[in-house]
Amino acid sequence: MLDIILMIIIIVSAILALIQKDLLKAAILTGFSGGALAVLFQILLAPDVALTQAIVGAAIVPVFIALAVKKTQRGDA
Amino acid sequence: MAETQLAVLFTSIALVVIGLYAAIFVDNIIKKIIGISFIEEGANLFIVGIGYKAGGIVPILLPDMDPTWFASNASYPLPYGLVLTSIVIGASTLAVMLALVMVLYRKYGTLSTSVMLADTSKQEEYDE
Amino acid sequence: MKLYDQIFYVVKKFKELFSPGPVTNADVSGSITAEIFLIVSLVIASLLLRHVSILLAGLVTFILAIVLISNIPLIPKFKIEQEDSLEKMLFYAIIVLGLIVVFLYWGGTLV
Amino acid sequence: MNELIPLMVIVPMMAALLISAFSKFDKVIRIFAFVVAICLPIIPLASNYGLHFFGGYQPIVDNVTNIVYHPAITYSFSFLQQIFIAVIGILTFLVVFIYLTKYKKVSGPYLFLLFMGTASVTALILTDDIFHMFVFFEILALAQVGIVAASSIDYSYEMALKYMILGSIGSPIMLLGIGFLLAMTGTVNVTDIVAIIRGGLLDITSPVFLLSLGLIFFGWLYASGLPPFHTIKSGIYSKAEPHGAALLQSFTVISMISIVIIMFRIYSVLPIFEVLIVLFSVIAMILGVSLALTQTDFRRMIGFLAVGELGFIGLGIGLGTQFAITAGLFQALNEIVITALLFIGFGAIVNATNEVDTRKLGGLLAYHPKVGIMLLIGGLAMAGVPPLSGFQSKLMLVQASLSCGYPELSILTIMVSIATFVVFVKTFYSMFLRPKPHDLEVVDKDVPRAMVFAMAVLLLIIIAFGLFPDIVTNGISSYVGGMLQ
Repeated sequence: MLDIILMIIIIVSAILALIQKDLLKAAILTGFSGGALAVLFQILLAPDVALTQAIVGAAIVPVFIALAVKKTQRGDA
Repeated sequence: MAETQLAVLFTSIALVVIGLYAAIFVDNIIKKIIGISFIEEGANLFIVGIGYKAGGIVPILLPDMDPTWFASNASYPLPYGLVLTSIVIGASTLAVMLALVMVLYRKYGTLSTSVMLADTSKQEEYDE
Repeated sequence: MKLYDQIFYVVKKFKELFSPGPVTNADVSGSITAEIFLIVSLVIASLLLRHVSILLAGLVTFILAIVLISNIPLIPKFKIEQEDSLEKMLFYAIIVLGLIVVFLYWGGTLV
Repeated sequence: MNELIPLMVIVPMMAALLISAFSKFDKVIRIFAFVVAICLPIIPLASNYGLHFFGGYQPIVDNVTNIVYHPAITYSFSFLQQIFIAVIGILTFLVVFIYLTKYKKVSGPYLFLLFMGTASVTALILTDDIFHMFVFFEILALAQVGIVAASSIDYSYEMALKYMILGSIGSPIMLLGIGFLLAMTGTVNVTDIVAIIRGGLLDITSPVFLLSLGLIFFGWLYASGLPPFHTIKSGIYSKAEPHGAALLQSFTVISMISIVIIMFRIYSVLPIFEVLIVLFSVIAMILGVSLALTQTDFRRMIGFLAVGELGFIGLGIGLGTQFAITAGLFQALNEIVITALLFIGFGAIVNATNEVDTRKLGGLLAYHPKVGIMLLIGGLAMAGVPPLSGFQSKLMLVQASLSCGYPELSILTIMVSIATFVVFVKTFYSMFLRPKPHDLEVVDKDVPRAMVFAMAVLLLIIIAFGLFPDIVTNGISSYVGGMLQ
């Protein structure tokens, strides 16, 4: 049951990230999607992939995007 | 538990489709890049889904396990190894793209793709 | 006389294609070569359909020749579609991806 | 001496890492880069043919079914790989040499990108593992983007970002295709996949197999710059520094042939595979040459010509007979050398005049006669004039398409060659022969010696291949014969 919930979280947060007006919120929602994907990898019996994805998808990618947003502009214009 | 695998494949294809949609139709360049990262995540999830064995165990051979029992119950580890590489490549590609965006923002002052990445061949063709 | 007018019109169109800047003989003759080359090569390439069906090849070649010749100048129209903006490149890339997948899924076992 | 096989990849890669780490010591990395660049063409020529298994995992024979499995990443090295790696080594040496002599202060990251690109194409052509291919395909894309972005030409960042975005759509699609293939066969080793398909263990008419072909094919289109990616490919050539562009086009050609050889081995059981390749090659030839005819920027023009020439390679491979594939691969080898010569030669002109618009140039033959003559011979070789190397490979292609029963394709091939000739003569006339415009100032009267030297070396290779094609075609032909069995 947990896996289905995770998949729903992944897809919904992906869609929400793309319809945000605020790019910082979009970055955080990308992190949500990546983190849920990491937990899903753990359920799919791939602990090593889950560790990497947890670092990359839930921390590095949102931080990169947030940095880029900070250096450019926050609103979606 | 074969439904899990089916649901995983469905999710991965949904991620790819969402990403492709964002890459074509969204004008903001950072959102476009976020969409591209979703395509990569979808492809990774698909490959992990291939290796998954319903009701199996994690593919780590402990000393007290019988190898034949392990071979018939563990999930297939080759795709997992591939995905590790693929995740790291995706992150580095994303970093390079965002760096280029930051440089270009200083020049154009906007994140709109239709301004930033428009046709440049006419401007440079004959400047007096 | 009508065809002559049309060819004259083609040369005028090429002037717009190269603006701003001077238009030399070499540029215009190059563009006319490109025009003729495009028409002839597309028609010859469509002849390859005879390996599928001879009737289809004849029909397609005939229609293609008429459509192409009656629509000169082609190169300015053609060049607008091949420009450097990301939107057009992405659009064509995704269209081609769709076409390949559809072509293979439904036609893969026929050939 | 099979230990030399992995060294072909390891040496440029280690050199790249060391150079970027110690980029503060200018004098030392200058000498180091030069020495490594000299080693690159020597290693493949000194090595013996054979296989190399990473980690020493030998192939396992299944006693019940008598099928051989390859657990290790395998590199196979034979005549085809040898000649291509040697040519790319020579080209890298020339490019690094031009770069080192051009600038007073060398940049470590730029040399890193050049060596990294060379390492990844070497790995691409050596590997027998479809995922290994994907990894180096991605590294190659990053290196190409870096080479483009490092140039000081206007709008180079924009072009690099466009290439990167298109690439990050193309490569996950290719990864999905590899995933489909992995799901069906359970292995990523090409030899094993081919054995499974030949053994009838796989339903080749199943939609999954067909879809995997479609997705990998799309990735290949991106890697090789065939339509719909011809505009971006010609764009990045025109936005890179001339010596960088000479190396970029060789990366494109080698990644094209190495991926298509792997695809051919897996998918040649499907007749539609060859139809697809011929279709896209014909479109590439027509579009590339007809767009090259209308360009006024000569770097962009050569970019489109290079894309058009790629169509010839694809045509040879799509026809699918031993003679045709040999012709296609020989054409690939010639194209690497000829296009590199043209890019370096036109780069010398940019160096001397700071002008890229053919309408503003003229009368350069009086200033740079050596460059002019060498460019003329290079252009004639690209158009296929005897006795140069382009003639030999194009003649082989025409014969191959005639003997396969497609006279239309041979007519098209000849027409495209003639149009290429027109493009080249038009540009040569407006740059070198017509009277010099009054407002044109020839800034720097000297062409760098290194560029003239590089062009002379490439010209020697062109003439040698043109006069004695047998030294290459015999070896390639026997490789192709082994592949088709």
